[in-house]
Amino acid sequence: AEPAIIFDLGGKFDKSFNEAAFNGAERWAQETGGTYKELEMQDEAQREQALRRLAEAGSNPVVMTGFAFGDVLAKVAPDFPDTKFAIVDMVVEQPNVKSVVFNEHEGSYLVGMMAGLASKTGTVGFIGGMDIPLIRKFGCGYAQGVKAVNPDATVVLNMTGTTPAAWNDPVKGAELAKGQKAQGADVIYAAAGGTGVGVLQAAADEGILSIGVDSNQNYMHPGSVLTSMLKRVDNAVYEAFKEGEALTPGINVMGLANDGVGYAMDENNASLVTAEMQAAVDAAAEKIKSGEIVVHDYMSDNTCPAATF
Amino acid sequence: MADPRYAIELKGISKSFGPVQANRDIHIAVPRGTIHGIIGENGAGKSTLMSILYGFYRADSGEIFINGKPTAIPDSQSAIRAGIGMVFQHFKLVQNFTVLENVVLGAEEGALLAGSLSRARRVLGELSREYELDVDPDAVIEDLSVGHQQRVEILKALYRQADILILDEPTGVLTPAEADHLFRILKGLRDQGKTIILITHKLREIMETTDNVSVMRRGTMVGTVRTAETSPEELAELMVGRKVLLEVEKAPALPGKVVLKIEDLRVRDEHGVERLKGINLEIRAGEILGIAGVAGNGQSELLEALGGIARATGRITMNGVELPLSGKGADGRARRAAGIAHVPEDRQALGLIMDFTAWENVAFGYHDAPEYQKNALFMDNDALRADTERKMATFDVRPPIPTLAAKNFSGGNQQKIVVAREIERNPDLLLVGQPTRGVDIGAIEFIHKQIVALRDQGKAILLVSVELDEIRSLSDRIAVMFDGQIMGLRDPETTDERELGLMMAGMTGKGEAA
Amino acid sequence: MERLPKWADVALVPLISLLLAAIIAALVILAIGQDPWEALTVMVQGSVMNAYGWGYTLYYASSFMFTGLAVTVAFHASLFNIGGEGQAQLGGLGVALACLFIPWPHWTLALLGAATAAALFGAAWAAIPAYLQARRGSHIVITTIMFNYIAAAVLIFLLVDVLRPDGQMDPATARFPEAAQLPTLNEIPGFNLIFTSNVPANVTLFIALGMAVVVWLLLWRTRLGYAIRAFGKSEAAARYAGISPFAIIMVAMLISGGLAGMMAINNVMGEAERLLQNSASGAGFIGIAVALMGRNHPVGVVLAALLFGFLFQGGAELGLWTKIPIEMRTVVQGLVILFTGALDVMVRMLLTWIFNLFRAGRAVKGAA
Amino acid sequence: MDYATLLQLLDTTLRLATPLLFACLAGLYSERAGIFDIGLEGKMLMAAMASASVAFLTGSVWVGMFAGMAASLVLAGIHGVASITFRGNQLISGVALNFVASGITVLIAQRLFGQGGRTPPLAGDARFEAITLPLAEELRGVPVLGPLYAEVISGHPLLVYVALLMVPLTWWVLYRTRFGLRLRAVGENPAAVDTAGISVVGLRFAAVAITGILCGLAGAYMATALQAGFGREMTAGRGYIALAALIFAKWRPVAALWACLLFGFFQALALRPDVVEAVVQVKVPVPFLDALPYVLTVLVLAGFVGKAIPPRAGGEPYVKER
Ligand SMILES: Nc1ncnc2c1ncn2[C@@H]1O[C@H](COP(=O)(O)OP(=O)(O)OP(=O)(O)O)[C@@H](O)[C@H]1O
Ligand SMILES: Nc1ncnc2c1ncn2[C@@H]1O[C@H](COP(=O)(O)OP(=O)(O)OP(=O)(O)O)[C@@H](O)[C@H]1O
Ligand SMILES: [Mg+2]
Ligand SMILES: [Mg+2]
Repeated sequence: AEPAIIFDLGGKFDKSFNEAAFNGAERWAQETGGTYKELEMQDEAQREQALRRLAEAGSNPVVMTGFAFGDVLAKVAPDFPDTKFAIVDMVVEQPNVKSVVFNEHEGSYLVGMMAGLASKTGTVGFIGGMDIPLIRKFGCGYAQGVKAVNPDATVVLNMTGTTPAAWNDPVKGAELAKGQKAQGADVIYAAAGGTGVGVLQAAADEGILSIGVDSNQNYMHPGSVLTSMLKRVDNAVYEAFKEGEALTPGINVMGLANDGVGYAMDENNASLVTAEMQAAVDAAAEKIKSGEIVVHDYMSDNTCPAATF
Repeated sequence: MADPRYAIELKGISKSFGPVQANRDIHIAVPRGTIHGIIGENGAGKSTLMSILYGFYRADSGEIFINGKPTAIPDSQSAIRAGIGMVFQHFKLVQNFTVLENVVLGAEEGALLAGSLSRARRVLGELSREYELDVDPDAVIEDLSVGHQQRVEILKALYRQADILILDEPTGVLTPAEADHLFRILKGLRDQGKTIILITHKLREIMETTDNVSVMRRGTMVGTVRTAETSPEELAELMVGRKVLLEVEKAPALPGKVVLKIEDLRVRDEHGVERLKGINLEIRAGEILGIAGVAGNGQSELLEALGGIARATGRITMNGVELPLSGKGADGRARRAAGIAHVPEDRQALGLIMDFTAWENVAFGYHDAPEYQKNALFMDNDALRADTERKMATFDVRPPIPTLAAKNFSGGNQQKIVVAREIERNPDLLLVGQPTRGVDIGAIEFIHKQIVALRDQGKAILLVSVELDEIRSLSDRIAVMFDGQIMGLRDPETTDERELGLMMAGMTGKGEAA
Repeated sequence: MERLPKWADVALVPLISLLLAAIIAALVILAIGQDPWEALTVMVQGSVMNAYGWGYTLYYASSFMFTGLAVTVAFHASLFNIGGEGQAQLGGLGVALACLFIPWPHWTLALLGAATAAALFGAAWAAIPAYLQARRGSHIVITTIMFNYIAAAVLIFLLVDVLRPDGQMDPATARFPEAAQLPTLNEIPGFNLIFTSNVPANVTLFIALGMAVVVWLLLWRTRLGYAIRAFGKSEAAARYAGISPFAIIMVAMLISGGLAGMMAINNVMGEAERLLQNSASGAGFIGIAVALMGRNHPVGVVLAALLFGFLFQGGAELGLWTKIPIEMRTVVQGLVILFTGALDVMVRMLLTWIFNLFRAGRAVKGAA
Repeated sequence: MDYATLLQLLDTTLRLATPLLFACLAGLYSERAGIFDIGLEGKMLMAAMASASVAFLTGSVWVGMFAGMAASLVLAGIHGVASITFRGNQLISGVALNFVASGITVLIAQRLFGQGGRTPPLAGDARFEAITLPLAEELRGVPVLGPLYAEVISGHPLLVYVALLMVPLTWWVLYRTRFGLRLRAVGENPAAVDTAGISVVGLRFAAVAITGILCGLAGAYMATALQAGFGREMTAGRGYIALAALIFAKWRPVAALWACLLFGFFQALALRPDVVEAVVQVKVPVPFLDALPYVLTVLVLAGFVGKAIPPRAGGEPYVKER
């Protein structure tokens, strides 16, 4: 059967999280010549209908991006025992559900190091989307990375909001970025979905550096985006589509070790990242893979050694 | 070709609104430099005629000549250009503008205001001196008295260099002193060569101010006379026409105890103007007390205060119990509970819900009456419809269809529905305003009979009407109202139309000013 | 110019308005390079050609019946309640509190309790704008719009900071206990023969239909309804009749808010089974279109709610199976409101003109 | 809160107040002429979409801006026809057009760019760039005022200054020109205008057109200056806040400036809950900050903060009578 994907609020062209998922699906389509159904959420209350409708219409597997589907999927999955589901960013324990979660703290640690190394002011910023433990996990990993290269650095942390609207509020993102710049920040990491577009734009306008998230966002403002924390949602979707109806249920953790997270280098940021910086970051990546460095996961105990939220 | 001595000449003007012919083949000629009065009953078509002259309405047929030249007046702009100014009964002023701004509005020169305003200030100064029209040009309209607002309207017209000034019932809202001042101004204007058309119901004003007077009746022009050669009596007769004086058969009244006692009743309108200035009256069981007067002299306020619609001060006592005049218990519902029924003057705006069916309207004001309830929850619409059918039969409402919307009945039949509803309640006191306005002769007779029958059952009736005939033939006692006060009480047997007419115009029956 | 016959005014005017809206919508679809006919086919297929589609169409229709009736009751008192959205969200809060904090033994009791709470909360949210209108003359349209925004803020605060269970990331309450969950149509004996899979339409549908009857009885059979309608037609006349404007404004808005609030038993209790942010999903606004389309009569409202249920479900299908974005239904909704609510004079003039053409034609034939 | 933070807040305030100010003045013209317009939101949205789309396609922000004004004018025209020509319900017409705009902007943007109802990001000449006012850097050293000038006053896109200039201009038009006098009159008493021989319909259409143009500027600013592109529902209720500001300002232009700055300041505060927390020493939930303009408006409407009396003929279609 045709696979299907549901994008969360923010839409598949958010240049970030959902777009990564979209790219994975496209890659699958191009490689296999297959077709798939897709749906963008507009509204909290539609999630259940979207899931049901796709399952009802025979799509299999049905992949969805975003923790917010968790509750609804737990309710819907049992109604369609013959359909396989995959959810990104949330664990749903059902016999026909594959849950893909990422070690975002590891990737964030790496770009945090990069930010610490690139900063001239010793102050760097973090702008999260919706204030939830998942996003604090990004911020906490980032702060640890910054502190690892510059223990005296200041990390300014802001969240865009407390509701899903925070994923798609570029105005607020831009204003927060300008606020952080006024506080001295010269590198800002946006982990905020579509809101990040505003952060990156503001950073470019203000002449400071930014760090993208999820997808490779370096191209958006060449010479201004220091790097992007890659969260390979595309791989997760691609894999799920490729497995097709034979999708293996269970929890799948994607970290540095299995290329689930990383940072982006390309011609757009080549001039911003020195060889030494890259060497330092790569070395840290190896140590994380080997377990020599353990980056604290905020979600494990809801605390952060390097930052207070 | 028309005669150039006339500032205005109208030839064969006709205008109808649907089935209503408001003006029928009107001819009138107004010599330049005169004050020309127009009188006529309510609805005679005076305002319609003037609105045609000012370009507000277009005549169905007929010609207009201004200073002898045929002139088309399709809109107000053309009227202004032809030198016509109009002061409407309801002023057309912007309340929160200054006098200056109101005067300049529409007569600005150039896109910027500064020049216009300073010119207007200068011209206004000149006009004020010339015509005794002093108003502060920087005063805001809403702070001005009605009389001053009216002067602003006149100034507006003069500023536009109007040679012809139309005033529609200008004194309806003025105090006598203000009215006197207005007439001095008008005479001044005439002496400067302006032509003035004055519409009024008050014979005294016609007699004192005008040079000629035209009388309208039911859409036609009855005649034009020189004021100096006529008398109030003659005008009243022309105006009212030789209508059949309805003979209402009624036995002599047998007045009983006092049902309603009114003491020092006062009402202010929303602008704070006192419209009822201390009314004292007693109405007895078994009598009809008629209130005569020209519309707008406080009769409506009296009915509304008694009916619980308007807030009032003073004291009213119904069958020995004082009724509150404001606050809780001062509403139509409480008055009905106290035994007061009310046929309002304006049946369409107050007495009926025009979109409701006849049977719904029969419950209007009485929708919580026990006999219209099926149980604690629901109204008994079947009973209501049956009751309506019965009332429609009794009162000969045509067509007798309870489910027809009120708006689809003719005016007379609408009135019958209201009268039926209120009379059949068997109230101790019936307030009736203009019971036969716009009602045909047959229905008038019927409604009159019903009112008399109610009286004969020993009920008290307060009748307000602008129709003198009606007042005279129905009432057992007549009170004449003028300017919010009772001018006096008369016995219909001993008074005559002339005396009442003079009292209605603000003079005592002896011919002196009040 | 002759008047329109009553049947034309009641039935034809809304139909023509609808037709005009549909024509413009079709043009819009054409303009974005899609096929209107295909769009219609997809909408019909997905919403009324199978039980599954009906399950959704009826679910949406139930919500719209409540909000449509809410607007209707206010309209009859000549009050324009744009606050249905906020009132419905507050109703959702009432439902959530009732379901979460009271241990209901059975869903029937839970339904009764939750419906009461929903109505009370919705009414309370309408009470302030009503009071401000009645006593201080604050325009109810503006205040209800403001209260929609304030409601959204209040709910975000409560969902994020107060009602969200520990460890949950999305701003929503916990799921309601089993005993507070309503049977859906596929769980009701008899209906489960038609609705074989899980559909969101639930017992609330019958409550909505019941409320339509109640509103009809209220408006046309009770003293209160009589007073509301009289006041709505003419405030001056209502005063003459001794009907208190203050009381009518308050009562009509409380009923209206209560009805809007009761919508929450459909979407919050019947479907989501927890309170989400923005739970009303615009149904409060659709209520305006439904009431206008339904000519402010409960029967019309029920029919219009079905129509909008179809539009809503069909619109969702459009988003799924065609390249026409789901926003198409917002456009249609706007067009329907525009033609039925603001351009009704134009539609009527158009119809009158056509009628007169007809009459003239007949007269000519008669003469010949 | 230190001075730098304050300047930062004021800087944000000015940026966020600009679309409110355009929309608020837009509403002012319409409502002063007696036509209520709750469709400001829809017109802004429409203009945002049109300006961003055209700016992207032509590469010129100026062409984009005019396209935005034209799109907004189309909606204004429909509102005019419905409420002036056909004497329809102005409130319902406004509500309806907001719905239409909300949907159709996404449809068009999706059709043009296929990016989920967004336009591609704008860059370079397709966007209004910040302008540094003369001497901004030189004066930065002057205590207190220097940073104020350099940080808050200077460094905004052109439209911010246009919006500010619209305030005295509107005041002047309203109170110093013939058009303004007639406009104010027609909103207070159309009969007075009519009997003075001026066309009520013409005046009202002119006012509605100005509303369209100003909403067009508001939307163009949102999409091509404040942000770099159009996104669905990007005006996010600003049209309603502008309406609230208009009531707050009691329909007066200079007061409108202050009201919009106040509401812009609230929006700026809502962006910086950390600052609020630092100042008031308690954690204020962001939703409360978000709701502040609406609560204030209700208080104004209720007459607790001075009575707001709308133009007397507002909302009523003009029917000729004597
Ligand atoms: N716009 C209108 N539509 C329908 N009928 C109208 C209209 N204006 C006036 N009429 C009718 O035309 C007739 C003449 O009315 P008009 O106002 O000219 O009388 P009037 O002499 O000025 O009366 P009044 O002394 O009461 O002012 C009345 O029957 C009135 O009801
Ligand atoms: N607004 C209306 N809508 C529908 N029909 C109406 C309306 N007004 C009047 N009619 C119809 O036109 C007929 C004539 O009405 P009109 O008021 O002119 O009667 P009339 O001759 O003045 O009678 P009456 O002397 O009783 O007032 C009425 O009997 C009624 O059927
Ligand atoms: Mg008159
Ligand atoms: Mg009649």
